[in-house]
Amino acid sequence: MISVQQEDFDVAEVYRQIRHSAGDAGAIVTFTGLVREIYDAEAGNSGGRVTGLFLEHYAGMTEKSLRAIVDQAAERWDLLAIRVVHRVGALAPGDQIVLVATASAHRGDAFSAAEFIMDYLKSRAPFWKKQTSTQATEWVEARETDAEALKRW
Amino acid sequence: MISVQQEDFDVAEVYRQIRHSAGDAGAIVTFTGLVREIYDAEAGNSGGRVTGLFLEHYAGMTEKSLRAIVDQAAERWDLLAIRVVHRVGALAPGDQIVLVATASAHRGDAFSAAEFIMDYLKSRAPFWKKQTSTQATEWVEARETDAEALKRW
Amino acid sequence: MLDIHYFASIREALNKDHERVALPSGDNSVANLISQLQSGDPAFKALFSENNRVLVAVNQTVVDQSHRLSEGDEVAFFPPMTGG
Amino acid sequence: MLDIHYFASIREALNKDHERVALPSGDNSVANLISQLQSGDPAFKALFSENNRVLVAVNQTVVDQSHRLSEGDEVAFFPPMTGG
Repeated sequence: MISVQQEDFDVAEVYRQIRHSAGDAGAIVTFTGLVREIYDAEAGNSGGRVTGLFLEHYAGMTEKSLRAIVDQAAERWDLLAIRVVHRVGALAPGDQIVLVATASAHRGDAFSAAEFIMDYLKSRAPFWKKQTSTQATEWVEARETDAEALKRW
Repeated sequence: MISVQQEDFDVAEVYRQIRHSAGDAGAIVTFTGLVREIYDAEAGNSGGRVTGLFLEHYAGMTEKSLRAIVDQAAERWDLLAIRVVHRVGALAPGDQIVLVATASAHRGDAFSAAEFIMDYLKSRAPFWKKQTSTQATEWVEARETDAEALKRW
Repeated sequence: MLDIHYFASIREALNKDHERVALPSGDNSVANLISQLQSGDPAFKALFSENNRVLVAVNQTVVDQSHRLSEGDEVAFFPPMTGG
Repeated sequence: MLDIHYFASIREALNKDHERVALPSGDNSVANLISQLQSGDPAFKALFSENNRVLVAVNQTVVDQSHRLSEGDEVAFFPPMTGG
């Protein structure tokens, strides 16, 4: 249900598993986050073209916080399946970073839960990104908009 | 970009295409709608276990209205790719009916556009469902909640 | 002439999916076309007399009953859509 | 003893990822632990004196500085998280 791993993941395989295991789902949502090459210059970041990304995490705490986020989602919406995969370690532009997949009877639950999990995961799970671009190697600053995103839930 | 077809579709293939063609996407959302076996008894419908579904459409108007919905989404959000596939004809429980896939730099755009397209497609594209259940063969009534869903956009 | 198409429960209630009728002379509104079709067919009349929502599209765009028709228009009657 | 872990930019600023320190006697709040670490290490002090957000987790849950520590706790210092 929750995996934190260096290896890449297969969206197709996760979709297939959910489709065939979630009883009578009417809606399946997958969200995939990818490493972008264009690095929006934001507060404290230098911009430039990204050449690599390193994802550090707090091994003991990561799965625990993802579990807490997923449990909250499962309590709030009627879900038939939830799957979260988050990669750590060295990544390159275009690489998949994170996958959130949800299944439900009606579409609203699957959409809301996937967005909720992504919003929380962005600023409540202990991951930190160090990015190497043509301009600099630096820690990615937390985005103001990610903190804002939590307020709607 | 928009397909209306009897044949099944492959979510994995659509994801793969979008991932490799959408320039520098940071977020890819797929929504898949499936035929449910349990048929929630709603206004005017008899309930029971679904054994089959027939999707009728207005051939000339279908792609035109899907195009209008997709164009609206493309105007409202920053999207790198949009793909809509809707099936017509005879379907069985568990079958895939509709796929909406969106790609964007940041996750909010991809999520909102996919939800918007689904909400509009539900009550603004000329599809009608006739369902055969253990109770009856009857036209699926439009859901009050689907009309409501449009109001938020 | 107008090309008229019927879909889903309306097609079944009328037992036809298509017909051609003359553009009403004088009042060329959709409302007047509906009146004429109602006087010609009790089944068509019943569609509107029940508490039933019937949508009308002209040339593949949904319109309201004040819409003005032109020679050669494609008109369609159907129930609320249930896609997705 | 407390197990203290440092992550990301904080780990780099302190040039260490882990250390063990005694549970402060008397005031066992996180705030007091921070004071003690600040007096022992100018680099640690700098982390808090800049306009820098430092988060603290105790036993893998984020807490505020009034949180009371117990013998054997795992304490972690890190910058705002940037997952996804």
